[in-house]
Amino acid sequence: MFGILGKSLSTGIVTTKYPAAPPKVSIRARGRPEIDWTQWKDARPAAAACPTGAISFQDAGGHRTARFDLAQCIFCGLCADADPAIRMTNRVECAARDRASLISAARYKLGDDGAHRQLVPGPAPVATEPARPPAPAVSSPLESIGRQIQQRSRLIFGRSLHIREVDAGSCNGCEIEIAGLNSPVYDIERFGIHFVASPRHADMLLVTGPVTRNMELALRKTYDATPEPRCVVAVGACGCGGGIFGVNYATRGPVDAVIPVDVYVPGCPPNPHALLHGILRAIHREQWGRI
Amino acid sequence: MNLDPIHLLLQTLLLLALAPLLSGTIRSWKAKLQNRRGPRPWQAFLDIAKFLRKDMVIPEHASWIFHFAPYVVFLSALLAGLMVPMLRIPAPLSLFGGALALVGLLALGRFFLALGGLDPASAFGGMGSSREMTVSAIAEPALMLAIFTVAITAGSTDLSQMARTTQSTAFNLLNPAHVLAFAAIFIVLLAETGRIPVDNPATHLELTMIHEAMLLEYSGRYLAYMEWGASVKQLVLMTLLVNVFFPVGLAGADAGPLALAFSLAAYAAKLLALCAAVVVVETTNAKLRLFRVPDLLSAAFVLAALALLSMFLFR
Amino acid sequence: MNLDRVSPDLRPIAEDIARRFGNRIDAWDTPRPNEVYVHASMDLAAGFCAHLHRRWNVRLIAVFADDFRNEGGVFHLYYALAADAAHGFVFLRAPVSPDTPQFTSLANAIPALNWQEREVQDMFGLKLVGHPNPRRCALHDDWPEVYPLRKDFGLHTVLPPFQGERHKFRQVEGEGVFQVPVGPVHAGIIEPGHFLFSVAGEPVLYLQLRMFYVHKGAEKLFEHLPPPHAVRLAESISGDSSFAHATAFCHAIERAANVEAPPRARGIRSVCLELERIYNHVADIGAICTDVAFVTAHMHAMRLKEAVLCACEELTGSRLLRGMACLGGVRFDWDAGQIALLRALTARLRPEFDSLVELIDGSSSTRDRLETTGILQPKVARDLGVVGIAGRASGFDHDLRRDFPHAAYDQVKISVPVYQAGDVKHRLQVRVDEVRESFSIVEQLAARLPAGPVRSEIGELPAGRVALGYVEGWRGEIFHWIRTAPGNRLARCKIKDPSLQNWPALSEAILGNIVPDFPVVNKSFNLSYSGTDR
Amino acid sequence: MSEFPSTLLLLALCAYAAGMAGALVFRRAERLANGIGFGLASAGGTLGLASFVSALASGSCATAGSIQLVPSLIPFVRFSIRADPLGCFFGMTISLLAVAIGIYSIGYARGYYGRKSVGALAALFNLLLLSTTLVFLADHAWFFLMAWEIMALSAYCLVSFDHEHEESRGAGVLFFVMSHAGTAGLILGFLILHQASGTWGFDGFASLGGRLPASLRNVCFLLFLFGFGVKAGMVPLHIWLPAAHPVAPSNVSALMSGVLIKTGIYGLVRVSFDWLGAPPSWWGGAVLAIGTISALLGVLFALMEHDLKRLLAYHSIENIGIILMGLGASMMFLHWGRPALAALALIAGLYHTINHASFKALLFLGAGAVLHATHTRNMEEMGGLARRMRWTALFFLVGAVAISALPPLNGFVSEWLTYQSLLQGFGASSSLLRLMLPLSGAMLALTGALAAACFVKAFGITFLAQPRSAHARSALEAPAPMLAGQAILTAACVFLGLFPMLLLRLFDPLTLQLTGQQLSQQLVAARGMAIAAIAPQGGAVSTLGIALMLVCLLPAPLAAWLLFGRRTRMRVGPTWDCGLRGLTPHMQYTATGFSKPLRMIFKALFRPRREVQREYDFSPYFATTIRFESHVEEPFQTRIYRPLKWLVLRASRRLRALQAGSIQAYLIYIFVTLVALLLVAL
Repeated sequence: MFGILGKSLSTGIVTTKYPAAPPKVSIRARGRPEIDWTQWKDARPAAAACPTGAISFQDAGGHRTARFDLAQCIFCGLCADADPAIRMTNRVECAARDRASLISAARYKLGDDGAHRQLVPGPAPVATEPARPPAPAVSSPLESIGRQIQQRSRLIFGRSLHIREVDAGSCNGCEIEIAGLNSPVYDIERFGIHFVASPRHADMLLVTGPVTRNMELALRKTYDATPEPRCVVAVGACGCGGGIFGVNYATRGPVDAVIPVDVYVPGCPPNPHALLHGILRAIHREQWGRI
Repeated sequence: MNLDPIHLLLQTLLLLALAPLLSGTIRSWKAKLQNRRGPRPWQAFLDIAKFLRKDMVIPEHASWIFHFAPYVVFLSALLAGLMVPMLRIPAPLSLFGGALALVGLLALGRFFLALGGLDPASAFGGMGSSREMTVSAIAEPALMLAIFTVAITAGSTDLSQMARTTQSTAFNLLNPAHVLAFAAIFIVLLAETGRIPVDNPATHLELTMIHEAMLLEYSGRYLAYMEWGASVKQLVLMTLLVNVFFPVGLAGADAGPLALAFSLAAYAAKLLALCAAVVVVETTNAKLRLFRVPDLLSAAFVLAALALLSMFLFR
Repeated sequence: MNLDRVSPDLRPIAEDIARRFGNRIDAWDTPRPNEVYVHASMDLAAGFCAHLHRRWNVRLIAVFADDFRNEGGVFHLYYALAADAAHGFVFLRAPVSPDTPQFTSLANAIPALNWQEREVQDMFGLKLVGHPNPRRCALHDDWPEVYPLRKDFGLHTVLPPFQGERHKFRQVEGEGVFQVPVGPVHAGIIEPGHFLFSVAGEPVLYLQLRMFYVHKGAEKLFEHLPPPHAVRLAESISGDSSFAHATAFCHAIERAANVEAPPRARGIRSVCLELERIYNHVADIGAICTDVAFVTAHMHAMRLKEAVLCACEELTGSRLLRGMACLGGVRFDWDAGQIALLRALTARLRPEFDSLVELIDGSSSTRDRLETTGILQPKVARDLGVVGIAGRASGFDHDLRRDFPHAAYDQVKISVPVYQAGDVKHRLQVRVDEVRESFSIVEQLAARLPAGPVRSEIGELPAGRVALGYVEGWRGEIFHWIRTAPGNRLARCKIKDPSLQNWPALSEAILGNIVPDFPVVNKSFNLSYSGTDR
Repeated sequence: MSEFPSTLLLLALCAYAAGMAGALVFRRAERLANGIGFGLASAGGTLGLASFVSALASGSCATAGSIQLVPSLIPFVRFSIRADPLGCFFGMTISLLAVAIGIYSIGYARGYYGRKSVGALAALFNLLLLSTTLVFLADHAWFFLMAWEIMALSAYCLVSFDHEHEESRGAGVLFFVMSHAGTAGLILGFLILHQASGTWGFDGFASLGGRLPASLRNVCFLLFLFGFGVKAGMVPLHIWLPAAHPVAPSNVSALMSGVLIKTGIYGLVRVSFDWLGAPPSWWGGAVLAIGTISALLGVLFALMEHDLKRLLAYHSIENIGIILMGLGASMMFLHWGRPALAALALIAGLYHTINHASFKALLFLGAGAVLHATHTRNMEEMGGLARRMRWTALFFLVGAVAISALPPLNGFVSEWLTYQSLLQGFGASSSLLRLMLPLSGAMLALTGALAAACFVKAFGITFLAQPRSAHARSALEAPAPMLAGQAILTAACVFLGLFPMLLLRLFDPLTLQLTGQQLSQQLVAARGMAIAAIAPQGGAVSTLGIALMLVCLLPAPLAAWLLFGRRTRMRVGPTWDCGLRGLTPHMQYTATGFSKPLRMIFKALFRPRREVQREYDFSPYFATTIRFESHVEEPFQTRIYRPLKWLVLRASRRLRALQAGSIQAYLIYIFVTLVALLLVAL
């Protein structure tokens, strides 16, 4: 007994200071890629190197719309190997409230050889992807995603949040990092956030994975079983954008193809700091210095 | 029956306020021993407030029992708490029943908690109910026997009277009967409040749960009542332990504000010491196998029986 | 037939096969010295496997199919056998005609094949004959009649909403018996799978598993990706074994291309594999402690795991070692600073780990929970072909690192912990021993990592090659078998995670234990759902 | 006895008799027989209740004289009754049940229309009521024994009423055999008493104990303990009870469990307090020990049951045990010269008697309603009835809370009194025997907790969750008379629980008669709001206060809700199934499963045998069927009665040789007997 207490006491508190302090991420860590849009000469090699289609382009009428979708990026860095205009940073806090803000794009005039000639200024049309059918309304007649609910959840979840994690088809990578949030280093409990066993107790669903056909019903039922107000955080490249699996005969792709998503946390898998950032962003707490 | 409405109201508020704080403190201290910062002690309040604000999803197979149970669980724990002297002797509802009514009320709460677990037709709820009733069935004789030891010394089952008797004879604090009975109730406390080594309050595994398994279907307000009720129950048992066995500083019926303040300080100190004991036990032990729990509780029973025997021998 | 290419260790077996089954064998193929393919008809399989097992203690590691209709007009059925003592693999390839798409089950004799055969049936539409339980397995009962791994089935086919029947679980007869359904959405932070306990109270009478909830069509997807991208897919087969799966895949490609990774790359691969082993084992040790509510040990284990993950990030840019593996070697070389960090890591972790183990050993209440819980009898483990940690805790003495040295394992000394007790305690003990062993391997390799390049060039893959890549992941043996197609693509990639055949052992180990002990038993196996379901 | 109550009493007896006659006369007209028979039973109960309550309340019963019912034509026998306080108390109990069960039966008997003779049922029912009432009132040994036998016979007929079931016939025979073994003990006991007093009248037996030699007194006590113990169903003489009570029609089960077994308690009190007087301490110790064991074993066996009515029957054993604990403690206190404590313990025991009568009858009526709706007694085929039978569920729940001794209902009150007497008794003597008191108190706590577990199971599996069978799915609420009967008993449980102070006054003449003490003044505290332990500062309890406070505290949760969550809403969703396609009725706890942990904990007692058989064709890993069986052992059944039965059968086979059938042989037997008697007389 004393041995155990002694070890605990001698180890001391090991919890990080995040978010008051910046995340401790290795300088070598591969976080979000950054594209130097002005210097980008040709999107084709990077698009070919990208295993998930996060980097893509569309040529039309002498113009090329090059597009980078952070949601689908698995941070492998193959594009950076292929194209000097792309650089891997170690920035991991990439969570976003809406899907569109994860997509960046630019329009170029095309040269004869298929390389870019020059950047066309102004915002590029982002919605190049065919619009996904809106997520079907799930059973609850009370559900109306509006400002009221947003405010209600802000009021409610600020200081206490219960999370139900749902693996809807992930490879277990995201689960490892999510489980890491309970470790003494990240200690999510200090924010008043708990992982709970039952969706009835939950306020937030933390959903990973490309939603498989076999998990589609289970995911819907979990969402359904969660009392309002509730929010959904899609985790990982697969959860945000389908990842390397995309949509195929066995998967439905991203989480928002099945249930409405409030916050997207890209990464493959997202760093625990990124997860914390995403969860705190979902409850409007990411700016709070002190916790 | 002389009811002091102010005293009654104050103790009600104190129970409601202190109970989540106590759970939160234990959780926070446990976190510290796990090398993490952990939640703040008042987190349990925030959780309850959050649940009160949330909508509810009621399972389709549930009957009216499901709606009825949270109130019974909450109110019975609260009422039991009003029979225990917290700051002042006598307790506000001393005459409504003593130790026996307290045990009875906690059992009433448990009865409905278990029914609430069975009602939604989920195997987990039944699992929790079955285990809870089993554990409590073998915990109750030990608890009763230990209480009897004190009750016989005091010649009363009235908790206030028991505290008064213990207070009047300082010697009793070191009485072997007293010490043994205290140990027995401490073990029962661990079992009844779902602590390691009997249950794991922090578990996320539906198959190993006892208390939480019965609550799996509850949401929103009902869940808040259930959790609040559970923490009040824990506070009641801990108060029983510290104030009946160590009524140091407990104020008398005609105590002034100063004496009450002192009483509050002493009470808080004693509670925190007991919390520390619980935290140490929870930190240094693993959960027992389900069928080893009776061994632990029968140890409590034997301790209580020894307490009784020592009374017989030393008197 | 020419057995010259066969490695000397494997040759006696090959000669014995030739002697015994010679007249019934259509052809031989020996693409690599330790990989022999025997082409014969279906009806040879049972006798072939039985004989090799009896005579040479050769075990069946996988059975899988391959749609060869475009090339040869038939389906191929492969029986992969490993001869641990001879350090070689023997494959039996049998054609299945599309006109009579059926094959004979060996599951009665070799229960380990149960799910694998059914998977072949589901994915290829080859009907099982003589299987004791030939129901749907890989594709759930509510799926329409589709055979996704046939070439004429498009990867992106959009199936209509599932209207099929619900799976009918076997009912245990008897009064008062009921079922406790758990999953696919579990209470903990774990992957989805369904467990159905038949109980009459606490003791488990019967446990039925239902996997493939996270079937993501990975094997089909492999056929559509260029190999460099496929490496990234291989990393996502099972997230906790990213590097092992990716390396197994790279290994297969390298063998198909007859290219070997440079020595430095092989050393780095081994180090990474060991790092993966360490962080997973440490996490499992902690998780086993959580499941018995010994939270202190769990927290220390989580802290150690975090330290390893941070080191992984420093070494490879990814906490889970993603993006490190690549065809022909590894993607990033390590400078002196990183190697120093590696050494510092083991130096720091060793005493910490020892004190963690001491903590657990010193806690009598924890030991009491772990000992005699969830016993997997060695005989059952043998029958079910249990491999990896669970196999070693139940008396199966094998380890690909020792028996089939890959990466740089031929450079280091490895001892394999083997126990007979087969309970949770000993599965924990295997992990403890292996972590210590891994520290030593990392130290050995870090001390003498050969200089040189970390990557060999692999050009376009020749078509029509078959190759088996193998890696001992932390969970057990991982196999990737590939057949190449023209245009630098794969015609088939079969992935065999050790979990696939270990899952049924869980059902046997839990019998007679009580329900609340299931989580700790399950965690002591810690099998991959994603790796099983793919 | 003043005129008013005794007139009512006679009217009540007449009503029972008329009910019996009417039911027989109109037995062809089912509806009429039903209405007349059970209506008059209920009317008789009402009259009786009024009579007994007024006699007890006014105290007139203490001086009640003997009433000759019919002139006797046989010497030795006098058909006289005397409504003394003890008799009045038990008479009150049976009258209360007669009212409720009579009304209930009007609805219940409809189920027998066209299948069975309702007239016979009603007639037997009235006969049972009449004879049992007379057992409590009889003033003469032979009249008592006659009433006793008629009671047993009518009960036998009712137990075997569904005689087409093998189970009912077997149970009837077992009941009959055990009952007569008990009667034999009683006859022997009466013979001893007669020998000592020279009379058969009960007035001659009063306070006889002092005049008997100690050994004879002990023998007499043991004989009566055996005789009445069989009827009361105390362990180990209980085995007929769980067999007989469940198979009888439910209204009869309610009556049998409610009062029939109480005739044993009545007899025991009558014998040991009224007649044998000033008992040695071991009598009390023995009764206390038997009571404790009965209580514990009764509830443990109840826990293993999934037959709803058998479960309730086992609980009768438990409650008889609790009553005996009070009686035993009371006898000990009498020996130690503490009459006030003795009175307290006696009140505790008798209060539990009437409490048990009310809640057990209520539960049996509830079980009857469930049986009526689902056509099964097996709990594993029930479930979900709370939504289909709302009122029955509510009544059953009240009964379940009451029997689990939870505040504020009546079971709690009597157990509180029992605890108080046990605790205060610790200081009453210095003998080592006093250690028994708190220990049996602890066992009482265990019993209570196990009873709560058992009724969580009984109520939870029967009424909650999903229906487990088609019958349960299509169950309908019971007809109005059945609900009315249950409602009356529910009201009784609530009344007895919340207003014990009113009832305690009725005990005064009784305790005065048996212990010479009157306690109601001391027991009622706080201006009649609470009941107090008789010791100064000994503690008090107010069930009424608890009930009121539970209501008064309700604003606390409601305020919390209003403060935070006024705008919250509620919706109904599927039970959380972990993402499956819904839960089936097979995926919920069963009665067997619920009590499994306790079965494993008490495995030394139950010796559970469990088998899991896997059948397979080729490989054990592919089972074709899996079968599970488990059995628990009733140790008394297997260890005592089965060998006993075997011995008896063997002995009777031997003795059959004597039955030669020839007159000469019988003449020789008579001769030998005469010679032997002469020798003894000389």
